[in-house]
Amino acid sequence: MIRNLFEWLYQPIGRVAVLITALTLFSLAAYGIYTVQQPPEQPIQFPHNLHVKLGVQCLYCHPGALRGPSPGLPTLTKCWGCHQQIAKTDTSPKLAVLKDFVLNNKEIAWVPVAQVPDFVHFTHRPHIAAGLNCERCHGDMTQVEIARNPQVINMGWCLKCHRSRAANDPEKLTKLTDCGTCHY
Amino acid sequence: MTTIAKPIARPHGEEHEDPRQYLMHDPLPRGQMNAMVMESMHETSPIFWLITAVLAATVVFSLGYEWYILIMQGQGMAGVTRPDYWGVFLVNTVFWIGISHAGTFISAILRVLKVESRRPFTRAAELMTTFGLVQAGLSIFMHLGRVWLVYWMFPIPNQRTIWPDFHSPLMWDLMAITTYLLCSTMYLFLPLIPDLAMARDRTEGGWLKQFYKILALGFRGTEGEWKNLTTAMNIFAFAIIPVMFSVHTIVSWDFAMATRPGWNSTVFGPYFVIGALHSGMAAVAIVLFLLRSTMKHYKYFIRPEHFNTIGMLMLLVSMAWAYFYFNDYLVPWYGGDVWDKLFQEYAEKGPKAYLWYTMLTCNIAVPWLILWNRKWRETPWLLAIAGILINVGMYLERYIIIPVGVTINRMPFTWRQYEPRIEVPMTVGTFAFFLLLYMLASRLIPLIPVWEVQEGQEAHLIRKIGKAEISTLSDME
Amino acid sequence: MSEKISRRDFLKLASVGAATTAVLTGCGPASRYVQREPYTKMPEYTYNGLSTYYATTCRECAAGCGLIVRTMQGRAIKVEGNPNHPVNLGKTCARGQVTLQGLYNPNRVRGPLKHKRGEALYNEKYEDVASNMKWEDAFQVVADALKSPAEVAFLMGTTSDHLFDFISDLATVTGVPAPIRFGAASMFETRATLSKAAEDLFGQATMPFFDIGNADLVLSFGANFLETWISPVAYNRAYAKMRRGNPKVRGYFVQFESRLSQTAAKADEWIPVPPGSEGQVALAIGRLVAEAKGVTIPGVFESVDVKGVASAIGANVETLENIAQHILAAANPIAVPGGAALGMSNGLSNAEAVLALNALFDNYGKPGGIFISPLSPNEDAYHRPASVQEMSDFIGQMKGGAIKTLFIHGVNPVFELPKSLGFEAALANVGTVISFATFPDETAVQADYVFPDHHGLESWGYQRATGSTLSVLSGAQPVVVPFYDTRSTVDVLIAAMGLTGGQASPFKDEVEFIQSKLANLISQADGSFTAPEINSFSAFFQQHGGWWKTTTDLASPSATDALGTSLEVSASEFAGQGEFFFVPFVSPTLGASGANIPWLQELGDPNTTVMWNTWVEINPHTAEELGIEDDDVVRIVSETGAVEASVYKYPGIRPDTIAMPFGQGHTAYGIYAQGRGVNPADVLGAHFNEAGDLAFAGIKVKVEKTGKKRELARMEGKLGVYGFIEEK
Amino acid sequence: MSEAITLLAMFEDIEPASEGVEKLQQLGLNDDDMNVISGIPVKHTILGRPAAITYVSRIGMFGAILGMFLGIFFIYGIPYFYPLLVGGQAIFPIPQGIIITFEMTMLGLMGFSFLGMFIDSGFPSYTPKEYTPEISDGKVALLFSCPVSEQEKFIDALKNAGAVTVAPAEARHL
Amino acid sequence: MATELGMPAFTNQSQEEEPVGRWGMVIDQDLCTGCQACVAACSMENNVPIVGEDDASYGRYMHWIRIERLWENTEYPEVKMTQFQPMLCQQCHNAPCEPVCPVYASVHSMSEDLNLQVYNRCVGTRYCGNNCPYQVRSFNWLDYQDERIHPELVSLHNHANPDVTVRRRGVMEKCTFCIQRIHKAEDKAKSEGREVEDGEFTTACAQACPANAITFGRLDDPESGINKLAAANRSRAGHALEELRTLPRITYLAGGV
Repeated sequence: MIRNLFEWLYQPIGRVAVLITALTLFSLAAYGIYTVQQPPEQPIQFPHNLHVKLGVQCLYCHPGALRGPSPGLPTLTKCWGCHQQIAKTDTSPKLAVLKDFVLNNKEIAWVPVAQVPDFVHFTHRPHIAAGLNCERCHGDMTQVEIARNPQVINMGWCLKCHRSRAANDPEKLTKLTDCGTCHY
Repeated sequence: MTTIAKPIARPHGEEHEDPRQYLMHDPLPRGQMNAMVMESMHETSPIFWLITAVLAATVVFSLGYEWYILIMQGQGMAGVTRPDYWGVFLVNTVFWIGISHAGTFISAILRVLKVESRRPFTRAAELMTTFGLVQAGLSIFMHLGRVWLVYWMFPIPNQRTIWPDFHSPLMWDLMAITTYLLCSTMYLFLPLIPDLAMARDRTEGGWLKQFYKILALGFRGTEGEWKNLTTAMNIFAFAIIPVMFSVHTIVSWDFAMATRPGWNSTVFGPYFVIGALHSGMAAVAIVLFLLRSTMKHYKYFIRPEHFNTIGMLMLLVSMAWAYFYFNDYLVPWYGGDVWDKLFQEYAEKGPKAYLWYTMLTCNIAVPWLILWNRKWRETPWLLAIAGILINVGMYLERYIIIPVGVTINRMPFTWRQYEPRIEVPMTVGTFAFFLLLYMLASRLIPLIPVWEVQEGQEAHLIRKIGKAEISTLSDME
Repeated sequence: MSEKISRRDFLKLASVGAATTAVLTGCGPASRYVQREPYTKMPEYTYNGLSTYYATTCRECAAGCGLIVRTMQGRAIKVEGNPNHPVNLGKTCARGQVTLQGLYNPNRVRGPLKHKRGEALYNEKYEDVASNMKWEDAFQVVADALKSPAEVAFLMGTTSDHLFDFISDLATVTGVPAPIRFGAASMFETRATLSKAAEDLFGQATMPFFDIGNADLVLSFGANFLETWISPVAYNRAYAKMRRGNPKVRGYFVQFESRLSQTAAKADEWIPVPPGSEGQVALAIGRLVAEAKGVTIPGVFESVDVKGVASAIGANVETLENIAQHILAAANPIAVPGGAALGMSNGLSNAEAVLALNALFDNYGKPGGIFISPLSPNEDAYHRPASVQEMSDFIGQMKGGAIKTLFIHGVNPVFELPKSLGFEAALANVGTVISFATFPDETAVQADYVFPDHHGLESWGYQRATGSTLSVLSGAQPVVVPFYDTRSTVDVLIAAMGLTGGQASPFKDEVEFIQSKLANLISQADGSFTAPEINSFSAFFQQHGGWWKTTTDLASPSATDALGTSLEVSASEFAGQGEFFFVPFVSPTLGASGANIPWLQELGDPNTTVMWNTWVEINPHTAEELGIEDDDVVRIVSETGAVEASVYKYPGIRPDTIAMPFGQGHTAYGIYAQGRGVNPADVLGAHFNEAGDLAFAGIKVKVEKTGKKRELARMEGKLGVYGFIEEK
Repeated sequence: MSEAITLLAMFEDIEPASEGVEKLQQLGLNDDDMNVISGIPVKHTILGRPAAITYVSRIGMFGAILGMFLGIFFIYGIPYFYPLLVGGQAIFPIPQGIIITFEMTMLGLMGFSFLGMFIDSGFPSYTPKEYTPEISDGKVALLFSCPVSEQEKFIDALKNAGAVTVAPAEARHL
Repeated sequence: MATELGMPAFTNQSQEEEPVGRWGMVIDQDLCTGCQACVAACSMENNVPIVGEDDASYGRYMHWIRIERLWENTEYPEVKMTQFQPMLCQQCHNAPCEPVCPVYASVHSMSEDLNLQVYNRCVGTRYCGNNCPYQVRSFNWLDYQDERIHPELVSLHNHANPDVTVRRRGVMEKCTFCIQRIHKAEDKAKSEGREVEDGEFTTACAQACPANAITFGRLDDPESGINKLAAANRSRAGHALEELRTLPRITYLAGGV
């Protein structure tokens, strides 16, 4: 009886069990995906959209991008440089956090959002020099409050852009798709 | 059956008094034969389970635990080093693939050549093929430095947009071994179906019944089913032979493609294939001896005539192996490239010279001394001993080619000796795993292809049936 | 001190510096250290992900090479040579490269310590013991010691640096005895013998400078100038110049030495002479040359019996005559004495014989000849390190109890001095031993207090460079903030002097003292740079990695009668009644004090390719006679002691000689050094040559089998290098 | 014909079975309405039956071609899409291509022959079938269907031909 | 023994029809004094781990560049050592190590004409190391850089070079011609809108070598230092194991002549 093998399936309890298992697996997977998509917990809920709307350039707070591999994250002095002159700083409850940092002279341990593994040697400078603007990779900051990745950063994503941008220039293509360009 | 009693005009009856010593001429009622096979499967002594338990424990420790250590700590747990980047794990791979060649050789080539005495032990050999390949695959994975990334070697679409490199002999190897493993498994399964159906019919209830029922796929034996089955089997029998040759040739290319002294040789392909058959046939001899002496009723199915066949094949293959080895030896020796010469000198005069001499003794002297005599060939235990020695010799041959030979490269500054470390228990583990699989299989599936035996016996009996005039065997099949 | 101001004048200065050399950076004196900032709080002048480069001086040996250290986010990550530095012109030796592993060594003294003598400075898991006192108390301890100046003594390393100057000044001011400088390096370089020989011949006790670079024939009598001798990098460069500097002529190089040292391996001819016979060989060659020239044999060479010498060294006369022919053919030959040749009972006469040979070559003060090393810019006279004789006198004082407090800095005498001198025992009679050791070495273990100084890369200072044709004062600045709670010894002494109640130090801190020493240089025209005032000068000083004269001022020695005086080179005496000459030599890779650096341990010795351990070099034939195989552990027994080490069957050594590297065999000094190999100094006896240098090669030893076997870690594969047929 | 009945005739051996087949044919039973079930393969000429049609080899050929194209894609397609240079090797090598193509072809051939065997004989099927275990013990069964009205005639004929039993075949779980 | 083997054969290079590389090196064995400075410099620059005495004595040292020496004559007193030979990855154009890698971990850089070893792609078949005629590839047999296993490395890792990946177990590695420096220089040159000049930067080993035995530079620029040097010493110039036609990018100048 081939049926015997799966007899238990026809019992209601069996079906329920199957249903529960399936649901659990599905929700686990969903939760996993959800978590990796969430922006990390930051020491200060920094509203990018607000600052960008106020006309603050990305490179003002992340100047390293212009000249080196890593753009850097703003230090206390940088934030305070403006905020000590802004009346709102004293009133707004959100900015109390910042004040607290300043007064206790704690460093702001920002959590980097857009990261590559240590075996990928990424340099911002040439990308800026190539005329890419920040939102090309980091998304439109006028939309998000806390910085988040608009897409999963993986090798295929890098190569897609590299190939498309060097499509008509074989030498450039060679350079941009060379393993040694990023991995060493 | 009535016709059995008929006296038979035997083509090769003259030189033997009693035709009944040949399985094909000594038929039993089919029901009885089936019963014997089923009985041999299901009557198990406690010693059997004891041995199984021991083997299982060995596998858990030697394969499971040691491998865990190897993965966690890194390949440094093994004896590999510069310049001996490759060690015993690859020796095992080559060895087990070699073993696996016997099955295909016997059941495919002999089937194509219609060698009648193959019938009772084709399946025993095919099982060796499949289980041997399992060990080979495991050994390759043991060898990898980062085995958890092995899927990078599979040609599957991925976000990295980077695929495996088919320039690499290892990729050819992967393809070939995968093909061989899949095909030999299917080839094992096809002739098994009717026997499974038989087992199904002779089993009452229980999970075994379900097991056989599922595996037998609802086979009944209608004309159409038989036709399909035999056609598929014929296709396999012909197609798997080139695959078999290609597999070990490609394995040899892993070495022959390398720019290393002593490895970069054109004869490696056939040399490895014949080496594989050498160890394979010997292994068949051992297995047949074990089956015959342990399994109930197998003295009926496996008889001296079969050992005789195997023995002759072993002798033949041994001579062929000697020929190829001489080829592989003479050319560099005469050619006089300094590195090749050193490669040979190191094997003969180096610290591991004793391996070299043992290898030659076991691979050439032993078979040539034992197997020339029919009486000795038909002595199962003698043949089994010869088989064990030959396998030792063949293992040493691979050992000399890989860890010993790899010591010699073009940078004398780096020459070092290799000493196996964690490889030893893990090698034991693979052997235990092979035996374990085989023993468990012997409890589940008929190791004797009963229907093939019966078919053969029918063929030897029938002279005139119905409308058809049968003069030769080939018309029958 | 306020960060902001400092940064501003840094930026000002840096821009000036940037004009001269792009990468060099110097901190103004006001900001003492580069802050080791966390990722979130970067000093503005260290850019995220970009490196900052600081010029400083290598403190691994006394040569004083200029370094440029690449730092990133407050961490020193790579050492490079300073291309403008006259000593090394952008090159470094292995020890210079791995000085970072000293800086970040797992075993360092983490802070001021009071501890029981003999107690280890780290536990068995090699975790350093924590600091157990405050620096303020440490100052008080030093101050109390300084209250009775007559009863203290300062023992310092070979290097002649700002600390030496400070303590010398201290001596003149407060009446503490003058500091004694010593190091195993100088012991094996036999500097005393060299300067004594120079004194005898040139009438000037100084360091002769051998212009190998411009010579086209080099006869080296035991001088291993490619290994650890005086200034390895400079002499390596000179060697290269000698070989390939002149496209037409390739310099010829002959080495007279009892073993095939790394230097000898590069020689075109290696003449294996027994230890101590170098002097006679030199004389014999001189005589042959004179004969060949057809001039009257100078008095020096008259007494020598060429055949006797030839037979004594087991060579035939033709060999020496060929060399004489080479000399005649050469435009400017030079003979260099050094190494084991001088570490003999007759070492001084050996040296003089070789110098006399140079006199015959008539190369004094000529290119490719012998000069007198220039003094450093702010140096009054050549202060040579103490000879071992002087050290043993000093040990005598210690034994006598004349010394209540002993300050030890930059030297590890318990390890480096021969056991037979009994330094460790003498320490018992010293009331208080205060060590300024950076690393937990044997001497620090024997100290009552350890007040750790910074590592060289964390500290200010200057150092007098040897081995350069220019007069160089090499500058050092901290490239990172001190990794542990350490203090610069100068600062400690300054603070302590404030507490003595007596004469307070005129200086606020170390930097001010250094500036005072530079003051007289700021407007010297012949220097590499000048500055209007001291602050910018010392900033330049840091940026350039030192200050040096742009024109060479090598003095040519005046040796009129070098050839006239008859010179009697006696056969050297050998202490002990073993059958083998014993030649210890400084390990080319480890140097005298590199054993605690993991990567130095992992470097293969150039000749034997042995790593991580001590080996005994024995000629294969000898080994066969003794029935010794490779890796057998043998006991080397001398009159004073015995050590056990594994055998390396080394073809390149005289059958009657065995050799052993110095540098291993530590009983402390950190995870990578402790319990590794043996120290040949343990078998050396207290025998000195005429100049007071240790006759380290002047002993004979017995070789006893122990039956033990310990495999040496060698890079080479024995199968390929020595063949596999012989293999058992 | 009116409604039909399926009968199962058991024979001791092949020869009577073949006679039985002949009888049925004489009685005008269509070859498609009968089938011989045996424990070993019996050639159709022996039974005097038309050869059974099999598609296994064709399916196998189809698989072989499929595998060949897959192999060609692996060795030439992938480098075309993602070219990467390795020392001294052409991007599109011929010899390696032969190896990979060969292996994939063989894999396709055998894999599809195997599948073909399944498809063609409708495996696996666990539905009830007309069958009896004695067949695997050497008996030969003749399965045929005939009109109910004439079944006696057929039974007698087969009995004469040497059938041990002729009974209505009931479909049972194997 | 060593004599009959000799060092890798040195023959005059015949370089027609061969593609000119981009980066090259000239090593003058006459100048190499075997002082190991290059080894130390390389290890410091490239985060090469130490393996400890036991593994080192078993041949597992990770040096990317090693100083080889053999014996021409081991018979006292005519003992003669061969010239010290720094042996590092020859950056072959036809590299035997590359095609054998099943996963493109050892791959040729088309833009720099170097052999790359992509650590994160490596699965550890070790075929490349096996196939390298110069035996200059070192494999991470164990986790030599894992601070959990070697706590003493916690402080030592402060000087780890952030531009070079720290390798873990099961990965093959080798000399990269200091590709991180190449990229830095190219990036700088690009930002200034020019080509990288010869001698603008150099590898760690060449930078350290006290005797200037190692010279690194542009191979495709006929006026570059290395090309001049090789041309000036044509009679001494040769490639290691030239008979294999791997087209190495390192030219050795024979010593002692």
